[in-house]
Amino acid sequence: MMERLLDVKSLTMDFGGLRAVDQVNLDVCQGEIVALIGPNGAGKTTFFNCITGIYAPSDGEISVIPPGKKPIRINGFKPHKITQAGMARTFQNIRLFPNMTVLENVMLGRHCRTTSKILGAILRGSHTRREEEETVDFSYHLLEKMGLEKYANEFAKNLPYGAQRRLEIARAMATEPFLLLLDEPAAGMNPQETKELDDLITKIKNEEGISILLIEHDMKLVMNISDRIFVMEYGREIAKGTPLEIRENPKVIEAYLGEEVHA
Amino acid sequence: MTSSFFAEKEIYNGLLLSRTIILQELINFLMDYFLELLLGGLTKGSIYALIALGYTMVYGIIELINFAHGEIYMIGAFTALIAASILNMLGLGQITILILASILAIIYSSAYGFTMEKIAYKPLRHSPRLSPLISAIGMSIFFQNYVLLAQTSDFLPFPSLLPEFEFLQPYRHIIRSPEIFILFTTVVVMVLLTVLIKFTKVGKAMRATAQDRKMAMLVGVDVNKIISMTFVIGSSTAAIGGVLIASFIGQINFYIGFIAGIKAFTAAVLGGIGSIPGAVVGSLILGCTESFATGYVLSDYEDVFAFGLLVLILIFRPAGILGKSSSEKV
Amino acid sequence: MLKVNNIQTYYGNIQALKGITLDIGEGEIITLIGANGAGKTTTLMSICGVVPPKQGEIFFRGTPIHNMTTEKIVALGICQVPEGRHIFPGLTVKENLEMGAYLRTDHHGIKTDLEYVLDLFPILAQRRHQQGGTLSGGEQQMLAISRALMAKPRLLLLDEPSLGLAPLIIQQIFEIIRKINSEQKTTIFLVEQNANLALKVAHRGYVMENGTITLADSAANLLDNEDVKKAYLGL
Amino acid sequence: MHIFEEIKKSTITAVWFVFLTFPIMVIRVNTIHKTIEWRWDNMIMVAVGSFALSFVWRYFMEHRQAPKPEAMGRGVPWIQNARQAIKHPVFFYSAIALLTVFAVIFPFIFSRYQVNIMTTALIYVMLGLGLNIVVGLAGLLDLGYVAFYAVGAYSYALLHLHYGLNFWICLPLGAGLAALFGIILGFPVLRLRGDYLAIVTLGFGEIIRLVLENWNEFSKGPSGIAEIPRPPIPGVELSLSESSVFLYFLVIILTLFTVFVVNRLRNSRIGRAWIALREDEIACQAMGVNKTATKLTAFALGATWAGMAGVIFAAKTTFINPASFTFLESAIILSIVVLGGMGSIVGVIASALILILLPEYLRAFSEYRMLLFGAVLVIMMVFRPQGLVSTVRQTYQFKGLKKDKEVG
Amino acid sequence: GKKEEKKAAKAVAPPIKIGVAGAHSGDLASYGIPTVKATELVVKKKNAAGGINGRQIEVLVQDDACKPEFATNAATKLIDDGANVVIGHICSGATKAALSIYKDGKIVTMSPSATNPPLTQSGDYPNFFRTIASDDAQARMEVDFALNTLKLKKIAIIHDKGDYGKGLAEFAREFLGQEKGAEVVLFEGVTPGGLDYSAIVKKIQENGADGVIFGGYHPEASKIVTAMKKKDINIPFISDDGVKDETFIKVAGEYAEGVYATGPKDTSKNPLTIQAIEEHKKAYNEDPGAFFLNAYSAALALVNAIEKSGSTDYDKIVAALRTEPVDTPLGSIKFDAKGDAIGVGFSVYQVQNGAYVEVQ
Ligand SMILES: Nc1ncnc2c1ncn2[C@@H]1O[C@H](COP(=O)(O)OP(=O)(O)OP(=O)(O)O)[C@@H](O)[C@H]1O
Ligand SMILES: Nc1ncnc2c1ncn2[C@@H]1O[C@H](COP(=O)(O)OP(=O)(O)OP(=O)(O)O)[C@@H](O)[C@H]1O
Ligand SMILES: [Mg+2]
Ligand SMILES: [Mg+2]
Repeated sequence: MMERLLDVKSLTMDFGGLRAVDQVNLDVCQGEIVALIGPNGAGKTTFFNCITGIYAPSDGEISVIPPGKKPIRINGFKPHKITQAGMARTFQNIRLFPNMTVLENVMLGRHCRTTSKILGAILRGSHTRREEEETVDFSYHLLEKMGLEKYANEFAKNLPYGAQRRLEIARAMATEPFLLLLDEPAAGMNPQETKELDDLITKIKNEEGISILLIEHDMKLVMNISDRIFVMEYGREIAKGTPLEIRENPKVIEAYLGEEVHA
Repeated sequence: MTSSFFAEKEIYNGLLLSRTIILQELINFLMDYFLELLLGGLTKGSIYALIALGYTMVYGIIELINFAHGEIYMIGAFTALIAASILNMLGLGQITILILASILAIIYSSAYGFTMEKIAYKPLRHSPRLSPLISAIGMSIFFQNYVLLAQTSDFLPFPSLLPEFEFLQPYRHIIRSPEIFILFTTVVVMVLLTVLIKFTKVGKAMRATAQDRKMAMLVGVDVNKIISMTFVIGSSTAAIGGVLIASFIGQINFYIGFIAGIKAFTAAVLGGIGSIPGAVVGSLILGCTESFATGYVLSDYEDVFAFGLLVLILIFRPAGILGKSSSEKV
Repeated sequence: MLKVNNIQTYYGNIQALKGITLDIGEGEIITLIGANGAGKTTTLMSICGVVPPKQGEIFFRGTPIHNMTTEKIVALGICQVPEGRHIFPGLTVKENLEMGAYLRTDHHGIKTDLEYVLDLFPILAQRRHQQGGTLSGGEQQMLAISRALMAKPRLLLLDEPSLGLAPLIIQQIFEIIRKINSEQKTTIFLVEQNANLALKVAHRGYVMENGTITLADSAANLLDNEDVKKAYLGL
Repeated sequence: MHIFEEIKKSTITAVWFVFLTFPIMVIRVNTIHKTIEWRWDNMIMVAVGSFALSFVWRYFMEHRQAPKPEAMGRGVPWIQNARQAIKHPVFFYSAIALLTVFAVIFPFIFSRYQVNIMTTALIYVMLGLGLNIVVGLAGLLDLGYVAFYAVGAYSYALLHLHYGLNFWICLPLGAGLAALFGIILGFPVLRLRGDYLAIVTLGFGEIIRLVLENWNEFSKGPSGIAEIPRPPIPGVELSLSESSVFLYFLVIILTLFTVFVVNRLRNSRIGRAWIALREDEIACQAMGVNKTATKLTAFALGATWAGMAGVIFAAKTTFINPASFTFLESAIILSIVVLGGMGSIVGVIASALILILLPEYLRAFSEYRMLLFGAVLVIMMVFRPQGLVSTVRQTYQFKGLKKDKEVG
Repeated sequence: GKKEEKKAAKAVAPPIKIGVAGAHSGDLASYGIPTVKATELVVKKKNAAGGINGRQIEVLVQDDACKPEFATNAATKLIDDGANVVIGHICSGATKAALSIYKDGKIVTMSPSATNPPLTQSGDYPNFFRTIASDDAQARMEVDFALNTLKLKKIAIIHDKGDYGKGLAEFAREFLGQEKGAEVVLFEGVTPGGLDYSAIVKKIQENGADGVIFGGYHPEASKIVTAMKKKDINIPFISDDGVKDETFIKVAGEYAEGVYATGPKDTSKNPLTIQAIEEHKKAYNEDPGAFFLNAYSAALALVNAIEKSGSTDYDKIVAALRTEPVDTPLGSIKFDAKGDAIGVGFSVYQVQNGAYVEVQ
């Protein structure tokens, strides 16, 4: 049995009268790629927002279990605490720091893993200097891994769309998470680029040992890389299972996939 | 020395009667005080509101704290004063003067608002958010000194143009017709503006422009025209404010806009900036707070109370009383 | 219907379009495909006058539009579903749709069209009074497309309409594209990442690379083209 | 043909301005004496003036660096050619050397008035750089910055008055007290967004001023505190002009210190967090930055500099009253930051010098001084909307991890 | 030959420079600008008559917006520009800030409007003179009038929070505290420039005051008086020099009737006053503003002192100011050792039929 990293029990989120997420259970284990799919407006992004502390969920239990450590119940935690605990995310609508350079975007991801304070910044003692150097080093290597090193000193806003998506992933990885949440990473990419993304995600899982939970509408990608799939509709979980099972599930086909993929 | 009609007198008379009546009198008396403070506060509030409405409109569309809005109000008042003086020489009646002076004030304030937008804000459409703010501060300083130099630094008496209604005479120590007139105008202007923004096509175009200018262009909105129009409407309400307030207070100088402007801006934020009813509600609350702070606590600190209230309300309602906290979708 | 003649467009000093020439006939569906950053969005923005071309000409039904302001161009009957959706976040779904019909004056027609698009996307009907900004990504995309339909344009420019949509809805969108083209005779200019689908629905296509047009052919031929297959279809 | 067009445009402008200025410029009523004066000469002046100026305006409008159209979603690349030239070491160091020499000999070649206003301007440089942390870097619009300035000034005045503390002790104390106030204000209001924060800080600034004005027992109210000593040098008696020279050098040193600190902060872990918060609050939090703590540090640090500047201000004027700490003061400091180019150190220095020295040099125009000042603010913003100097972020090179710094 | 020589000598003689500093911009401009005009009128006349001992007079105008920091800059600027004497500043605060600089530069400074008592009474500023009574003198007079003539028992003291108004109000409170038989039922400040003072007026009534002493300027005074009358509160309203201004009567109109104000002894019939006002009307086509006569007198006093002492030497001017009386619109004045004007009698006025009439 693999170790669990994230355990969500009957998570519920209401917006006024609208129940966007309704008693959803979901878990992610070590070394897994789990996908969350479902029709538009099913509540997937909202689910992400709840478990990363951007919204305070109306009900439910969320725990993260850092590998080899005790579970932490993170309901009501501020986003930065959750990131510190080891869960990082990207956004459906890209949210980079547009007027910072690409490298700085990644360096910001290091914020919660570094410690130098104001006085350190002013005096720039040996500790701070070392830390800065390490930050630059780490960030640069990360950019290399993501194939972004040639943009290092560009402003983030001037990058092509696909590169921006990859930069968001790099920034999230800079926080050294054990679980990475990706919200529609392939949106706006053409089939060729999606293929590259496919390789990248697999590489992150295999080489960095980071588990992944992703939301995606590109079924080719999802079916290719995920170990397990959860399907949501109208806030509720309607199915879960391996890609094969999901592909055949009539409920999912009717609500989401349509005939084409099946055919 | 004519001694005033003392409240004590009533209490004294009450002593001759029974205790319960004393109590009754006391309550009446306190209520009377409360009521008068409340009415005073509402009047003051509606004065703020007339200026706050323009603030909120302009903010609503280009997210600019238009610091020069108070000056537009001041220019409206000056235009009205000049017009009224000339009309007065022609021997026109009071109502005619009021109407004509108001119209001229509206025309000129709008013209100033329009020109100001073209010169100081329009070239800054694509600039960082704070640049037009500084431009607005510059405009405010410019207009103050323009009027100071072209007219005078002194206070000038402003004729009381507002009509007095006969039937209100008996209650005149509580409320007078100018105050009713101001309250009434405020409400009417608010309703008109709300209808304009909420329900008309132009209003929808204004909101669309405010939220996404480029997309508004893409659905065919003439963004420049809409923004100019907003300035014209905002300036017109300021002009109406200028005429009413000046004739209520009875004096103007080049600096009145600045003081009133800051208060009106505070009121607009208190109510939720960008919201038309919010501007009025915020203004009324601000006016009443000041009035009660003076009446029950200490007038030295009336502004401290006003700003303190602002801080308190914003802590609990970060987008003002009627403002919608636009929860950003992530 | 639309003639784009050798336009060059800049962002500051950066040249995004290096002489683009296109033409779109009345009633056609034309698709423009290309890699990220090729300049597809910029082409659409140049046509609409949002980022006016520095050089070159654009004619819409014979009228030169390259020097016109956006709202005048839109008034001629061109409408765009922009990249990034650009929903008016504070307006309700219904108001967003009404903004789409901003330039129309036939109240009756607007009403029937409103019913029509809400019928197409039932989820929008459900969310009718919700603020546009709080919709989910896909819902916003549907709203953006519906808003453009409300304008009843002669020429509809679509920038990646399938972005962020569920597979079922994508199929539906392409059905709609075909339908309004055949029934309402709306000319359509479609920019898509999903080249496969786009080429299936289009009559003709252009391929764009680095700010220039590299290929122009019928959709069927492009689908068979080896280079296209390799670069854009992911085969 | 072209010229004809231009003339037509200018004529229309002139007619419009004649109409616009007609009641205010031409008619002057005096309701005290019921007199009305018609000044037709003003009308002619306006007509001629606006006709001529509209040519100038249009000329510069056409030639100004057109604000780059921002396409949807994505921004514009930054082109900084001139910067390359400035970066050139020979140029850079000789400029620095020249500046140093100039700064050192300045008080000895110019009159005391010049030294005094230069000192004032440098105080504003400090204020500008301090506010720059809050507004420019952290993106928090603070319209009540002058409150912290007041806290600093009154700390010195009152501590001296009641406890006889001297300048050198009060300098850090004043800065510390201001920081404390920054934190006190910061706690409740930092969850407010954008302009709501602005108005609350404005209110806070007013509250501080009103308290100083009303609470006589504490602050001596509107009549202010006089006879505040200038900075002493232990064991040396200074004449008035000597002590203004001394103050000048003191302020130079403190300004350099400020520049040093702000520069270091900007390119540090904290500085990056500030900028990121400004750029996208939600993403920043999601990347593990503690929003409250980070904003509070920005607020407190900004306030510290205001406090320090306040102490020096009190020592310089030797008299303070609440009239020096009005909203207009905050507005001017904010103008310094925005005009300088948000986040840019060199820009802030330049614009502080311009905005503070300008009204002084405009003294020659006496009553038109403030009119011109207002106009200059507008014009500078219109023609340099992004500020005098646009910031450039630090760039890094990775060969052997050597850093190549670039200061904007 | 000779004639030309004389001309040359005249041209060569350096002008005497009179600095004028005060608020000429910002909200307090209306208190500063009249001083500039007064000085210019005096100087123009004097120059037309051949100047002082054959030397022309030049006026240097410096704005301080009533802010201490600008005041110090204005002061150094004036000294740099070679001012021989200074008329100003307008506000007590700015004056205090600037005085040490003038003191250091040995420049005689004469304010037409800075009323803060320590300016003269502290003895710190031997170079300072003024042509206006200090706050305490006025407050004394108001209090005496209220107690002895009007026989008031419960007095509300209101001020405008400014250094002038509040200073005066503080003294009034102090003096009333020393007297028996009357109490201060209310002591509060109103926000200057406020839009509506009905609340404070209501409070005055609520506290049962039978009289009001107001420290401040006419804009606020007229608003308060108007609000009081509109609420039928007909109790005496006593105010100060800042209110004893034609504008007050014009602005408050019928509501001004019955208001008391202290001010320099009735000068309206003084031919110099009439003349000064005429000159102003002729030159500027309007009535003079606040502190005009004080400023006019200050200019006359300084010109006189320079003329009589025959030099621009600091000590000589000071001596002349103290010993040589001069006829001014305020009367024949000279200055005491502390710098206050002797001979400026003060009286209490009341508005009657639209004009100030001396009542005591
Ligand atoms: N802040 C909010 N206020 C009100 N309703 C909201 C809010 N955020 C989301 N919703 C609603 O909740 C539902 C779920 O939205 P969510 O963004 O989670 O969908 P999603 O599954 O991510 O869809 P998509 O695939 O289109 O991105 C949607 O119908 C949306 O309209
Ligand atoms: N606002 C801008 N400022 C500067 N450069 C820009 C801007 N917008 C786009 N660009 C650049 O112009 C080029 C064309 O961009 P465009 O957005 O038109 O590409 P696209 O084909 O639509 O790509 P995508 O598939 O990512 O939408 C790209 O190199 C891009 O980086
Ligand atoms: Mg989503
Ligand atoms: Mg694109």
